[in-house]
Amino acid sequence: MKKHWLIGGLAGALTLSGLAFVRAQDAQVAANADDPQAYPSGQPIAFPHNQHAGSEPGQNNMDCMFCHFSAERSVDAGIPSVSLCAGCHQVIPGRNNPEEVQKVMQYWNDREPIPWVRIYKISDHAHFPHMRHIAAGFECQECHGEVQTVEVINQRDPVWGGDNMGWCVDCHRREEASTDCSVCHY
Amino acid sequence: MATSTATERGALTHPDVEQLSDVNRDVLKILSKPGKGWWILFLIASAGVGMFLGSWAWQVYRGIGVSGLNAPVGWGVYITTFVFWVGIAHSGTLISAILFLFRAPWRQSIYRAAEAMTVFAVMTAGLFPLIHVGRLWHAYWLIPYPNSRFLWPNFKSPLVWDVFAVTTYFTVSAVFFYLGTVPDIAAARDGSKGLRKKLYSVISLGWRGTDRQWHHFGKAYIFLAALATPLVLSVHSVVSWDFAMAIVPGWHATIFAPYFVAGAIFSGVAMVITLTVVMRKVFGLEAYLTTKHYDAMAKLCLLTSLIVLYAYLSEFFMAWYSGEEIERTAFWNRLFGDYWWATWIMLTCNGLVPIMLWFKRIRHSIPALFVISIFINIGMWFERYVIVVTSLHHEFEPWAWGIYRPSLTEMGIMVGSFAWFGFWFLLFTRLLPPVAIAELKEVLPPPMRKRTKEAHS
Amino acid sequence: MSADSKGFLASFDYLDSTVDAIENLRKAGFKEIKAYAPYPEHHIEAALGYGQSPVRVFTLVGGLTGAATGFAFTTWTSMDWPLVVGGKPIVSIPAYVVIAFEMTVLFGALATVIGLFILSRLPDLKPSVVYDPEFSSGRYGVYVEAAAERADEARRILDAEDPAELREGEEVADV
Amino acid sequence: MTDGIKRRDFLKVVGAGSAGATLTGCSTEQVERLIPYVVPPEDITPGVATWYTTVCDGCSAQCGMWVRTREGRVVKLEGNPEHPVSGGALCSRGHASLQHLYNPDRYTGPMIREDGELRPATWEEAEDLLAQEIQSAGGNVLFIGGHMGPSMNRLVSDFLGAVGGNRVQYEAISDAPLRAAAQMAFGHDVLPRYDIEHAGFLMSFGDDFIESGASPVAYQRQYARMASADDHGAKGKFVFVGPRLSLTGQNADEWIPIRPGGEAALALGMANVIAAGGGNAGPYASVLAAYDVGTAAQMSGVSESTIRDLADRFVSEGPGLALGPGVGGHHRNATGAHLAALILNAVAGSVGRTVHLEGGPRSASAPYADMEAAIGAMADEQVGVVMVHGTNPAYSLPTVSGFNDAFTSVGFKVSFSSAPDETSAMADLILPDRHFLESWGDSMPMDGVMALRQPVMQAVPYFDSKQAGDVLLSVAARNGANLGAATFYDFLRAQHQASHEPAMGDFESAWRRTLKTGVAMHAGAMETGAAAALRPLDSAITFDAPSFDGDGDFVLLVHPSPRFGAGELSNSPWMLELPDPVSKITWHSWLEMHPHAAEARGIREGDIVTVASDQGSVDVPVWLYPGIREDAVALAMGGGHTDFGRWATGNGVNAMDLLPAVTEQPSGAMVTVATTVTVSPTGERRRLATPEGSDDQHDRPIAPAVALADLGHEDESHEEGGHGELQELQGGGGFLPVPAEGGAPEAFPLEGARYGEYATAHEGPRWAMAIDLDKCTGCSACVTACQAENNVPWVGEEQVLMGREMHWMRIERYYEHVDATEASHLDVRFLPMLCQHCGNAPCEPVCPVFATYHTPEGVNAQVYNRCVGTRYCANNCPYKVRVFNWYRYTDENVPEPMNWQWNPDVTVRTNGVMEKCSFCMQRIREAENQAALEEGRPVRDGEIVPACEQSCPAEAIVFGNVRDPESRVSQVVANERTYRVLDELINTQPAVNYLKKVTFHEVQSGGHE
Repeated sequence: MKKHWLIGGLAGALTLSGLAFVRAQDAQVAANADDPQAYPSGQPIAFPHNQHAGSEPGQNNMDCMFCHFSAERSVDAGIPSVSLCAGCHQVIPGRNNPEEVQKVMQYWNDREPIPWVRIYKISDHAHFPHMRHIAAGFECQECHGEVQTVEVINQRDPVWGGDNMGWCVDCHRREEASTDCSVCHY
Repeated sequence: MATSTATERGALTHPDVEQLSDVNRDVLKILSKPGKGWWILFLIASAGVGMFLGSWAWQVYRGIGVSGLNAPVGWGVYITTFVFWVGIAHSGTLISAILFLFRAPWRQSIYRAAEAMTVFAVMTAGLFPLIHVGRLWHAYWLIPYPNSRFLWPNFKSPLVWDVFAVTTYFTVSAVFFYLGTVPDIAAARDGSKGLRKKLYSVISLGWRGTDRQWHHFGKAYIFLAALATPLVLSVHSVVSWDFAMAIVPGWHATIFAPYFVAGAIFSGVAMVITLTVVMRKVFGLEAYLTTKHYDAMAKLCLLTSLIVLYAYLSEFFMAWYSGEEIERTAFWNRLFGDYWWATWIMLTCNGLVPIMLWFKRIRHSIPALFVISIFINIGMWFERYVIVVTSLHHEFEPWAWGIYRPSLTEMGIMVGSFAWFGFWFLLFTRLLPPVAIAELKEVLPPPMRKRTKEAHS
Repeated sequence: MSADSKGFLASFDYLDSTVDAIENLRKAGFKEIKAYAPYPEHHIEAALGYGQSPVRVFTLVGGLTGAATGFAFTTWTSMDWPLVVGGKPIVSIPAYVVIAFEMTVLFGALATVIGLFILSRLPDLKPSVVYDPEFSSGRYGVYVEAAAERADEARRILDAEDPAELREGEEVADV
Repeated sequence: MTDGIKRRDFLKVVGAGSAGATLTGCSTEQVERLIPYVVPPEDITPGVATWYTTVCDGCSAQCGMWVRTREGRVVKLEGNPEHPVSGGALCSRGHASLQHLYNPDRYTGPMIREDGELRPATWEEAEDLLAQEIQSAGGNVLFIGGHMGPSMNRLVSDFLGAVGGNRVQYEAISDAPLRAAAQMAFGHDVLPRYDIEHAGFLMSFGDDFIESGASPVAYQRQYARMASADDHGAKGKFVFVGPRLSLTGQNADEWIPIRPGGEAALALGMANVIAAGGGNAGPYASVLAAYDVGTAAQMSGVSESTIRDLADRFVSEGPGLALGPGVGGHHRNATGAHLAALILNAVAGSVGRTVHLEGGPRSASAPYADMEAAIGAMADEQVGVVMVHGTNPAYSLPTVSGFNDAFTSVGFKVSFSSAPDETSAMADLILPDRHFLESWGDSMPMDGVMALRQPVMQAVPYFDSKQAGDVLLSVAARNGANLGAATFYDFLRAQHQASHEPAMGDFESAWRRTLKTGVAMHAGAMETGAAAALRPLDSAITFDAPSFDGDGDFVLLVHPSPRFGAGELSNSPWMLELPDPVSKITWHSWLEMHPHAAEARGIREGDIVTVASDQGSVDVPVWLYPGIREDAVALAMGGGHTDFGRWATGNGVNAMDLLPAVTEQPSGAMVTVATTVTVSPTGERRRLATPEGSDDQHDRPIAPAVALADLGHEDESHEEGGHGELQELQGGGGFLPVPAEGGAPEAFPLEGARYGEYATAHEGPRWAMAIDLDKCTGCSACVTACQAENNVPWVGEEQVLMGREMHWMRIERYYEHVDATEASHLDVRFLPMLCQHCGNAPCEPVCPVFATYHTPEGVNAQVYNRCVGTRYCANNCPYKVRVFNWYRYTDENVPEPMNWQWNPDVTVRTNGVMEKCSFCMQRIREAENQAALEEGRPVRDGEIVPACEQSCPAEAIVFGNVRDPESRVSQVVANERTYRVLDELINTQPAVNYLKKVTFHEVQSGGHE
């Protein structure tokens, strides 16, 4: 009788402490994902990715790299310049919510950059060369999720692993890419 | 009745202990009333613990730079103190387990205190690796656990060996200690009432001293002792390999494992003497801690001190004989370099002072032993300081030679660690029977109704 | 305890009385005997005819498990993400011996304790009247459980060694 | 990482190029903002570095530079390989000039002094004010200018012509005497061009051409080529003549520790011997006659035999080349000494071979005499408005020169200084100039070479600066003068359009081409003309030993600092923390003194002494230096600033407090070796902030050398670090050294390790490096380059005192033979020490968490974010190249906007992390990425160039794949001089290979006498 709850207790204690460690270890990741401070949703302009990149009827089906112009030749994907936005929106007033487009043009007229809030970010000590992954034939979606289908992007919608190194390693192992630490960390 | 144990029992009769229940009376009274001396010591210790934690907190907040460490001396007072405490931890289990296996008759009265010392010393030692790392908040990476990085610690690193050795040692000696205490807690339970009684009832696990309990208890105790004995030796060997596995001149020596084990026992026994002498006075245990015990411990000190001294000399000899210039410089520098004073303190305290133990009169003078044991404790701390610092500050690359000066914070933490240790030890003396009750009775002559019965059995 | 049986608890001041009591009870064929002592007294164990304790098995199994785990774990982890350090082989057995050894001791020790607890029914926190605080101090105790018809015989045997105290009946009913 | 490793801090300001104003807000924001460009500059891609060419203005040598910018911010300076001066290299000071761009102490805008206090002003009112002040001054304008490019030079003249006034050029470090001597000897008012590279027997009479003077980088490159043993065992010889071993001196093969001012006699004595041997003394035969060997020996203190010997070898081992006293050695007869050297060259027939009058450097050579006159004029209140541009006389002039009083007595004082300095501290109006990286300009480093300077980034937004040229133009315009251009840019173009040679195609494309390549060669550049004939001596000049003021028992040698020049770079933490190439002391000042001299006076190293001359005294700690004569002490310039920014101010002592304000005749140069001093202990002591543990190798095979004679047929017993020597080191009972195939490609990884990633590693590349110690001059350019490239923080003086300096690379300096008492061979060893990337790295197995390990390419990698900080690896590193972040240096020490310099490709390390040389992993990855994008071709040899190799003026460092037998590094490593530090002793098998220094004297086994 006693021996059971005894053994049970010991086993339980072990598992619990194990979990506690894993939990603690992933705390950082969690912190980034759950802490609203880290990734606030409030963008200066309600930019609908689906409207631009979506392939549904009525959507523009634009190529990601039309705006994120440097993804295939640089480590950074690049943020479209205001002039790029204005380039189209000079003539396109915006079908669904023109007031948002007005904001864009406002920035353009004031020659002010748009202070977008950063959504996708990996730790500063990890290097992610976009162009290598594009060159290897990956779709943006494989990391960023089906961006073209969402209106408002926030961290947890797509399959994005964020700060989770395991997520990178997992793919590198699957694709038989190098898992040498110094490929990303230097 | 078997007479096999007659000799053993007669061996260490305590003259002024008439009957079994006297043991309970004398030992349990320690738990009852906190004396003035105890309170003073306890307050001092508490203050020290404050300093200890404060300094540590400051270091974590500001950065490890508040220590005096630098390049080339990346390890200093912290690692020195770590090794010191691990060393102290040794004789506890040694006296307890090894002497138990060898049936050394003088073990019973001191092993409880020695084991407690072991547990608290390992507890203290275990903190120092944490104290000395640059990023405490990542120290848990040394523990192997499944994680989202798919990363494991490097089992080739002596530091990971340390993690395993020290945690194992802490667990096993804690279990060993607790197990041995259970019957005595039961005794305390029966001798107390109220809250204490409740507490003791729980931690005595409802021990009743039935035949079956004693039967399995005895066996389990022997096996634990049998496991603990090689563990004791392995732990300090591993600690010594933190150094021996490196290529640093002055560290990279095959002699290190036995050398460190001997040193550990040496310092450990000295510390037991220091502590028990105080206990003896404060709690009036003269009846149980007799000169016989101290004589035995002193002899152990003498032996180990000779081994340690021999290790020193052979190190110097090998350095000279190797003809290897860098090795030679390293040891020449040890004796006459920037840290000559540390080396000479070490040699004096560990090599010269113990020579006095050859004399019976000194072995039988408690005050003399007390003083000598203090010297040995100091000497052994400096031994580690010499090994760590003098080796590092003059290494292969002359251009990179440097000097290390411990900072206040460092000393604060080092001194504080003694308070931290004392704090727990003092609590122990008040809460758990500091002298083994049951096992003492084992060596007392059992009460007999018919003296004649003894004969034909 | 069956309704028609009776329990006697005798406490003795002397070891030999205790041992004699036990031996006589066993001679008389009493089975349910329990002895108490303030310290491990092998005369009593001998009187009760104890053999080898099975704790050793726990120790052995625990130790072996530890050793195996130690080697397996270290080897597996280094193969899981191989990293070369100091030009050494990915799997460096000599280094792993240390880990394996420590785990042997750790598992062995824990198993031993678990074994002890299981075998000696510890912990046992529920209060029992079949006990006398003196048992942890200066006295020995003998508890015997006798069927109603043999109760007197048991009492006689215990009395013969003139116990310091002899309790019987419900007041000592072992639950 | 939550604990602050933040490489991308400044990626928040992507688009700084055009939206600079938005920067300030970002740094404090919790939310990370992405700031896009409003209009993207076509030449900038985020995440991709953009390179521009421009010209360094760290000193007057004007090296051509490549500037690396990321997201519109300058992050790194490198030499422009196409530029004849820099030849692709850059010195420490060049690198450090970047820190003055981001100097947080720069003026935030124009300032006007009102009742004693400076108040911020707008450029409008500032320029108005200046205009009317000039009006009211009525032509009494004095323009004190430093060294400037041709166009700016012209503009200033035009400006003064328009508003009325005159100018004086003042350069703290000036080659005036050489120029005067050349004028006298050959009738050309130029600095001659030394062809050091093709000299066979080089003699420097105190010219520190490696660290200071006309063109350090160019001359150092030439020297390294000349002085290093080539494959045929040929090696030029270098004899240094002077009272103190400068860095240049330490490189010499022989040292003639001559008494200060004795050079002329020695040179003439040699010339006399050579002339007697058939040399052509020309018009100087009579002069030489007065300097027979006996007289020369008696005057110079050099033995007759030595003089004869030197003279013979100057011819026989020639072509000989004699260099007169350098900018650090100007005594009262400096011109005479220079002239003597030129005569020696002429007599030995070196003029036209190693000494040329064409294509000489156009570097600083203005006489101090003009300044002296100007001071007089100011003192007599003949000046209405004084403008100071590009120079800091209040600091760099002797205190007794009276400049400060004279300057303050002027009615209206204007400073163009972009950051506070001693002169601007007294100014009434401050018009902060742009840093040269923010401005337009041009330079003519030498005849026939023209290079353009262009703004490589938007002016740093914190500082509202304006280019001086634009200010002058608009002020002139305000006073109704039209200088022919609205902006300095137009003026500049106009200048070049005017001087444009049709031969070079249409101007526009030529202009573009020049901006792209960074340099334009004019017709006839660099051609070597016929030997110019000596002209008869036309003015009374003495070759006698100069006099020294005072009756102190030491002659005071004041020389420019290899790190600070004359103090322009004193506010750069990089320079302050860079160990001085000679003394290895950081941050504070020191007095160099010979151990014997010190002993005789009971002075120990670190004692703080009072150095007193008739002009004043300073208290400074003593550093014992065997490389200085016992009758001299030396003090470097650049310390003791009183108002020069947070780091420089109050740091060290200013040697100018001791010097008299005397001009050398006839050149009018300032005399820096002018006075004697007394040295008396104050009784106080301090520890010197130096990383030096020992200057002696202690018989260890660390920096061995091999005698030239032994090359080709190396004999074990004569070779240091060889097995023969090792067995000797280890004595009878010692073990035999492990035969180490260290660095051999097949050595890594060993069989047992060929698993997973490493299965095929032995077929891939193994990165390795080769360093030729026969080329290395110890100049330390690599140290600063590494610091700039890899975000290595500085730690500050008191941390250096604790032994916590963080350089990934250091130059170890070991004395083997240094004798200040008599002419003898000299043997000082330099060893650039960086992570050796050992095949059997002791640091790796001890790390409990794999934070350091070996990559399949054989690099010893350090994963910062995995590091827990046990420091075990550093303890176990036999080379001690691992450095630890004891505090949050990168946060606490680096104020805005200095952190803009951080290299975005390298993680910024934080508190509690170990770090070390990574072989510039980021550059390896960049090259690999590039190669991969170009249809997956392998990386070509030479595509990966670590920062240290890139900036090494001596071309001593080569990096590449040792498994490729064709690679440059393999070529170099395949040399009999190749060895690996400590390898035979501990079998670490490093990937860094060194080539032993080659000496002319026989090398004692064990490394030192």
